[in-house]
Amino acid sequence: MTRAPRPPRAKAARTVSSTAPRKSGVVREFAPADLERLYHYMLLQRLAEERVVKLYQTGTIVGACFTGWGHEAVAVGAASTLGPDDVAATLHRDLGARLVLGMPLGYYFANFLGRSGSPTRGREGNLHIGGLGPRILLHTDFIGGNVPIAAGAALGFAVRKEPRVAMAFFGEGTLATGEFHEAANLAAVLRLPLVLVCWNNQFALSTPVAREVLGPLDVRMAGYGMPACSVDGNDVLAVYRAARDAVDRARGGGGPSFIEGRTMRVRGHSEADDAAYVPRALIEEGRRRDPVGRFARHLIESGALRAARLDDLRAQAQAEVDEAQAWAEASPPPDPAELERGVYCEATPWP
Amino acid sequence: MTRAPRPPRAKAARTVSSTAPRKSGVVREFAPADLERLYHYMLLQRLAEERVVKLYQTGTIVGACFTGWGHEAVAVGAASTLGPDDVAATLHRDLGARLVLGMPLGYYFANFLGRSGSPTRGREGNLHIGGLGPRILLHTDFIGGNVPIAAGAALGFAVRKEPRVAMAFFGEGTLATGEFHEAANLAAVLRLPLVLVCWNNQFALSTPVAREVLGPLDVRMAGYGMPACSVDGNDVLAVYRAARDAVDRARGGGGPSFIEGRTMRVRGHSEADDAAYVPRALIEEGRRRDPVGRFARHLIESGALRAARLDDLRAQAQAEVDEAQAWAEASPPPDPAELERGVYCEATPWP
Amino acid sequence: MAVMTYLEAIADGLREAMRADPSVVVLGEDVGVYGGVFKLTKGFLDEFGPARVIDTPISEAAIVGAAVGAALVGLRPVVEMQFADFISNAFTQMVNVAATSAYRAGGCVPMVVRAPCGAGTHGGPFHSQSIEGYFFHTPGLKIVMPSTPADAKGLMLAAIADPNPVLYLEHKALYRSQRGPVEAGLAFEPLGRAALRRAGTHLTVLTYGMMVHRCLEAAERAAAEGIETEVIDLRTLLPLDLETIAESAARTSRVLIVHEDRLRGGLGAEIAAHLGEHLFTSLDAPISRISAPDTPVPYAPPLETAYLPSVDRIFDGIARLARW
Amino acid sequence: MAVMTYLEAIADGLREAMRADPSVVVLGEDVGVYGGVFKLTKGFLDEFGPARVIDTPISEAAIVGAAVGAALVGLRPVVEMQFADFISNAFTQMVNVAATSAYRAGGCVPMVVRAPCGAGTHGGPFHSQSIEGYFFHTPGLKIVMPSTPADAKGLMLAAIADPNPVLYLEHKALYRSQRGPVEAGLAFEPLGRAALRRAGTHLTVLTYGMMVHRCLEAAERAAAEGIETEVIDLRTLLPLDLETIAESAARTSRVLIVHEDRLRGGLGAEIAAHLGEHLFTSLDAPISRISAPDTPVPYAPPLETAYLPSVDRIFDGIARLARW
Ligand SMILES: Cc1ncc(C[n+]2csc(CCOP(=O)(O)OP(=O)(O)O)c2C)c(N)n1
Ligand SMILES: Cc1ncc(C[n+]2csc(CCOP(=O)(O)OP(=O)(O)O)c2C)c(N)n1
Ligand SMILES: [Mg+2]
Ligand SMILES: [Mg+2]
Repeated sequence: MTRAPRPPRAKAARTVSSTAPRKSGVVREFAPADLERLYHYMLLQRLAEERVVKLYQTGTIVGACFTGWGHEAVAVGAASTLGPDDVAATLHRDLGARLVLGMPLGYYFANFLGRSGSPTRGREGNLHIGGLGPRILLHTDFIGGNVPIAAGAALGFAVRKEPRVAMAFFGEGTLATGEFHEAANLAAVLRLPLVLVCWNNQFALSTPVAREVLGPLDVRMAGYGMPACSVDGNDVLAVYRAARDAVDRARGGGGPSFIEGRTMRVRGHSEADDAAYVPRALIEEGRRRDPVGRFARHLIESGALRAARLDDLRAQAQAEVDEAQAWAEASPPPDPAELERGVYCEATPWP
Repeated sequence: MTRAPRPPRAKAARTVSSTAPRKSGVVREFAPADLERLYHYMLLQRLAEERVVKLYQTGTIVGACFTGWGHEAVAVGAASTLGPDDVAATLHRDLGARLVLGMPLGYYFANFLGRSGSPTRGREGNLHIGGLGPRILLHTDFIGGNVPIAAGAALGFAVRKEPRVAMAFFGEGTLATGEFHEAANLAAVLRLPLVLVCWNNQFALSTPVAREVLGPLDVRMAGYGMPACSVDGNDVLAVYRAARDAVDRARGGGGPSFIEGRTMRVRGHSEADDAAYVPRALIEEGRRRDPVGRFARHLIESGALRAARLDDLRAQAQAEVDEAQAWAEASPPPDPAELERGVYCEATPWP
Repeated sequence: MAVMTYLEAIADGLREAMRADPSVVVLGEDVGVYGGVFKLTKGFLDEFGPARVIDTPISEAAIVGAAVGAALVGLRPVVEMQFADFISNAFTQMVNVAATSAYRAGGCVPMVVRAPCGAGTHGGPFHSQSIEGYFFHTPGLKIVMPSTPADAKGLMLAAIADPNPVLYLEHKALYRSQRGPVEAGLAFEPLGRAALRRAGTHLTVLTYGMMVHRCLEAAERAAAEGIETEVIDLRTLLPLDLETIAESAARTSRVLIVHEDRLRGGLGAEIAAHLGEHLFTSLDAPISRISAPDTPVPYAPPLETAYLPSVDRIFDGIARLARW
Repeated sequence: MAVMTYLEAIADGLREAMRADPSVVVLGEDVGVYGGVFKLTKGFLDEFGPARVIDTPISEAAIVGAAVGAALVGLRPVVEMQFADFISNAFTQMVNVAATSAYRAGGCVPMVVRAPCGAGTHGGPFHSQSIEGYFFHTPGLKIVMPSTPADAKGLMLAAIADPNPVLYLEHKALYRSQRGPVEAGLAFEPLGRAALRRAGTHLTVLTYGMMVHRCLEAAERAAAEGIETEVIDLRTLLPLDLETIAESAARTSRVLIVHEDRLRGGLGAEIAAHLGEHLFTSLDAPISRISAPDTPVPYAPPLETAYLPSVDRIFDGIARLARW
């Protein structure tokens, strides 16, 4: 398989001097660099998706276009608790998680643009990137289908007695699927080091959560025999704390956990969907609770960051987006001669 | 499709004079005839299965041989709460339920013996009889697969606004399956008139319940957003009461319910399994709690029935078994010329 | 006669059936409030109400299984798979439960599963598949795939009328690209009959779905070179109209099979094997097949274009065979 | 060389692989404490421990999906389906996830799914199926089906060694009926190579699985009548050894394909279509197929016997073809 050179990696924001005016609990709990890193990735997801939406609206991107608007806190907060050897099975609203796990932003654009530089070499579209080396597991479009895969990775760690954790991301509608159920149950019974991270954005396409599953998600999942909690999914620190506990528990042999991050899908299911079926009030309220802006305000009010620094971070993220897009656009479209290559893996000698 | 004549129907025991020596609550709650009917079907399942085991051991029956030893109270108690227009999706331990719903006992023997007289015309084996006209839904061997079918029947009743109920029978291991989960969840979300009856016999083949699903089954199922309870599955009246409430609720538009009947699989998974993996103590304790003998004792002690009457009932059931077996043995094996017939249903004019 | 798109014609057939019989219901993900991801059931909820236009959770296995149960108690459910690809989640209920009901227990399961399939819309590997190859092997199922608006409506009505489970394949790329006259009312198009789309004497092209249109275009080009191509639209893929197929093949003595689905184990294999065995002495050239390659469906336009059998490839196949 | 049953040979291959590499693990329903419903993994739990011999809940989709995930992080999982029939519950993970991994993302998924299949044991419609027809159409999968103990072991080792998902079909009726010599140690039998079971000049019989033995018996009978039949055991069903197949077919110019699976859309269709197209001029008779009918597998002995291709039917097919 021919592979294009790797694009520039997302830059983790450099540490700031922690001589901020006022100090608060947050600053004591988190190093400023960590807070910046969280904000950086949330912002990067937001700005990258804004760019992709533009490219979709202008017809440069074909097919489907999904964004994770409002899901940045769940994606970044949860993924940031993973260690260097941990893995995650991501889905369609968690770009930030992939970036935290080291996916070069250029891959994101290259995949949307169907360029050979993407890890899928143009064979997959939009956000459906996966199998990114060791940390991001194979993607599957089948809602619920990525959870058995994450459970299997966790099983692999358990078999090898490695202190590693697998995390799976998905939405609330996923709880209705048989594959999610079987995998969550399997993980509970086998006490696998798995963390289930659910963004509850209130809708599964046009279907409100109450038409997908009844009752509180955390209560339902506790019934599987695993610790389950529900947090404000627009509060990146709340998500971080819940995920940290779950990851620690998994790593310590305590088995799987479930985390619901309550949020709102503030755009259509995809960019082709005007979400006319969603009460405007819900969307406006969701916008007001926008996790990115909210975290920015929180960082300033808590004295963790100066406003000027936020502007630097935005400029830096914007530059990364430009650079990533440019890298992707410079990557050639796949060669049709490649069409039938790589259906099978080439044999590696065993044992 | 050529069909053999219908075999004799299981005789519901005739009413007894209720001038029993002592009276108790049970006698006040249930008419003697109803108590006799419950006992009759439980005994009929037991005696019929004893006969089939003999036929299997002597090689007259080929393939697999399953029995519902210890599951008679769940099968008969739950099915007896169904009205004349209600339906059930049965499985492999609930012969008594099929008998209550009107399946001629001859079909049971004919199916085990692979005779043309069975509704499956020898195409299915052992207990895998289904699609018995209106009341017993199509059988499927796929564990969990009968629950979507039952949910669909319930959906049909809801669409038609008919006051009918669908019941599904299954074991505790079934709760691990994706099909069970999707169907139970669908029924909860759509508030379908479905009653889920689970016999928890502690093992799924060799797998103990704790290796199939964690935690109390009723708590887990309550998480689906449906009323769920757990009763002594060896106490036919306890099962009956729980099922009656669930059936009434379903018929009244209250949606689905889940009932766990706690029991024990006192034989191997199939007759080919010596169940060496099951602690003997569990089996002996299960035998002591045998629902059939226990109900007989209860009927006498409560003054509902005289011992002599029990002997009559046993003799009558034994005669029904002999008659049913004879009927089945008189039914010819299927004609190989039939092999390719009936793959499709013949067209019925529509609309 | 009204002129409709392929999508409108499917909806029209479904609507007519629901008007004719209250036991016809629609169920699937986002079919109600949203009207389906392709808006095919738009307005159905208003006309027929939530009891007959049923939004379900994301549960393909339970949706198809529930349709089986509903059919067993007298409904005629029409299930929508949001995309054909996702039907793999319901494989057990399709091939092992619904399809075997009649044979095992004599129980009729009149149900239709609509599956929006096919490539050409940049959907990538899981929103572009042709799935007939997975179901063609199953006894007890019927499979239809219309290529024109008139057939789309007629076959939908016939599928609903049929007492067996019918997999109704609708090609997404035809939804709005195909327009044509459609009869009003209950205009049935019987199952099991192929349609002659173009008469010819030199060779027979057997095809279905989106490829019908590419084959007709290629046939026109061939005509310009003096090759008279007969083009047959299979329409019903299971059971196949072997009579019509064999009659044409015997007459032209040359057969080209064209389908969008992958080659290995595709429908073309069975048709070629069948004709090869039964028309051995009357064939003047090897039965040829043109199809997609044996790979998943790629997303990037250059790959997707190369993946789909093109008019050029079909024309070359026709020319080669005619000259053989 | 030790003499083993087909079942013992499969277990021996699996055991040798687990001894050679700690990343080989077994998972499935009742594979540990119980040793599997056919007792194939009996003793494995004691030798390799619960971390490598994993009893799972009844969850075929999650079991196969978990195997994919485990393979992605470096294990070589060997999944046991309790019966091949139940793999339909894992269809999505098999054909859409495991099989497409390499093509979509370059991710290797070295895993084996063992599927006890086939009729003849009075299992009825859901404990007797041949499933290769459903998976043969899938790019990215490999499929093997041994007919002898030596192949059973060798192909198991090769399947585990392969970096792709391999569906390993084991015929229940051969488990204890077939005995033969089996080499000790890591005696690989490479994938993708058919085996010549009997040399002949008048016609070629292509078959696999349990039918190999019936074909050999029929060939012996034919020999008594002066018909020299070549019998080829495909062994690997995907990818097919088209070279060996075509060489023999071209040499004998007559081909009979025999399989237990149903006719329509079975492997025979693809092989016949392929040979018919590429050997058109060198065939002296129509390529014929013998298989089970297009029905579910019935339970009652008289029906099940009529369902399975018999030695008589195969013999008649050989005779008819030889005289053609
Ligand atoms: C098995 C399956 N069925 C249906 C779909 C189509 N689909 C894609 S996303 C989606 C909604 C998912 O809802 P949720 O899990 O809540 O995630 P969200 O999109 O709301 O973030 C559906 C139905 C799919 N991808 N897979
Ligand atoms: C989908 C599926 N997987 C596996 C099997 C094999 N199998 C038949 S019964 C059984 C155990 C079922 O356990 P449970 O639901 O507790 O019912 P029980 O047999 O204990 O009454 C299994 C695994 C099956 N029939 N279907
Ligand atoms: Mg959602
Ligand atoms: Mg059990």
